[in-house]
Amino acid sequence: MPLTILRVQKEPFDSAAETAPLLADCGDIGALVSFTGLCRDEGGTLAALEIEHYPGMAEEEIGRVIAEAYARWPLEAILVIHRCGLIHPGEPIVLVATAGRHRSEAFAAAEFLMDYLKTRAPFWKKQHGDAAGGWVAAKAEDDAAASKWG
Amino acid sequence: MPLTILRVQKEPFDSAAETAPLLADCGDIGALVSFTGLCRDEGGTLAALEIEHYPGMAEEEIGRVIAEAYARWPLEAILVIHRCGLIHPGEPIVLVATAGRHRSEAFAAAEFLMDYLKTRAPFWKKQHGDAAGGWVAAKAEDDAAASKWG
Amino acid sequence: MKALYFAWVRERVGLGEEEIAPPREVKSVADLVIWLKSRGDNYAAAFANEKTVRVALDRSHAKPGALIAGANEIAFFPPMTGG
Amino acid sequence: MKALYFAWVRERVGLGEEEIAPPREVKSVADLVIWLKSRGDNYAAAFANEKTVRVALDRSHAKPGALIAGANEIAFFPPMTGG
Repeated sequence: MPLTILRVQKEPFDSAAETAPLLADCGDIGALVSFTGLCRDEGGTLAALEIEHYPGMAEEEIGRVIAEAYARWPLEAILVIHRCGLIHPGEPIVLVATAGRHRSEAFAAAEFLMDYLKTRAPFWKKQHGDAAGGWVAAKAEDDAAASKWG
Repeated sequence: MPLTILRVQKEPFDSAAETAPLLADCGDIGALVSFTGLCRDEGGTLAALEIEHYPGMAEEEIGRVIAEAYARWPLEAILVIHRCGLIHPGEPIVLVATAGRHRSEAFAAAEFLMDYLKTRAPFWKKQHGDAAGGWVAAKAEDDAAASKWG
Repeated sequence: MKALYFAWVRERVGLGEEEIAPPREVKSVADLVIWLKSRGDNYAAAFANEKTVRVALDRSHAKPGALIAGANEIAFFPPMTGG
Repeated sequence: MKALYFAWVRERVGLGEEEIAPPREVKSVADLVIWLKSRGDNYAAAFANEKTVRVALDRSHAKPGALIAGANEIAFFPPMTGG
């Protein structure tokens, strides 16, 4: 049985500490890939990022994306943590980690999870600050990244 | 100036603690990708892995691979730690981490670094244990993975 | 059924959720959007550019042609920008 | 010049490094391999399948056709299996 950890939370997290459980039973794990998405300060113009989400659907949709990743690649563990609420520059926003026997599948699954989370998980970013302001627009490149997985 | 950390060492390392410096000056960093390669127990048949390396050339070759990654992608930081000597199942062998503004370049560079380290850095694995034994043969799939970067 | 609005759709409509009772002839998501737009300027503004508004039926992404019969919850929101 | 041997090349040759002084007509890496093989069964065994032995000249990967003139250090080893 693969290990799945999935949380949506307001609190900051420690990427390092969060991925440790994935290696707790690590006899067969040869590769651990982790991705941390962080809040940039946008050249000092961003005071904070506010992330609105759809409670319930956010967890369900991330769960569907994780199930899809398990169906595509033989993995031992997947972790997804996504924050909501107010986030300051330098703080983590999202953590995705994948563990498996080989690096190719761990890398592919981590990138797939991020591409799908970006375009399918119901979260919306609003910028607070000087120059920056308002809702962040979805990027065409994110749609392109997600569509490459077919 | 991007931050580069490069070490070849006998001692185990803590992936989590090692990647922290990459985010120390994190105003412009939106993405951190880390890859940890671990020693599998091969179904309980592996007692230990012994990694021989070419001192001097190992560091130089990893340095050339890092320089190539900086030339290909706009990154803020790259870290590579590779162990040598005796390694036991469950212990980390290699850590590669990349930090930059966007996830696509951080993912690509981390995968590129691993593919190139596998085929270019002068390290050789020998297996100690019951069924396993002798020098690990290079894999055609590793050559194929490295050649895809052109 | 319960209607939910998020991000700038929520701000334009002016509320986060409400109970709605569309008439029987409103069958698809697209029908429901037309009906909502007829309810006031705030809805008309929220759905001014219909193609940029995404929909979820009972917490799963849905297309404009999807039928709403039987759904308990419908949500409207801009393209996602999480991750 | 200094010759280094690693992994199973080292085991077959029977030593990790040595000073070598090939004759003047040995110009390329390939020439040097032929000359080394003539020095004994241990070298012949190490280079039995020449294509699987990789070479570095002064700590940079080199091809069989590379010229050895001026190099201080040459290393022979199997395909790398690190990472």
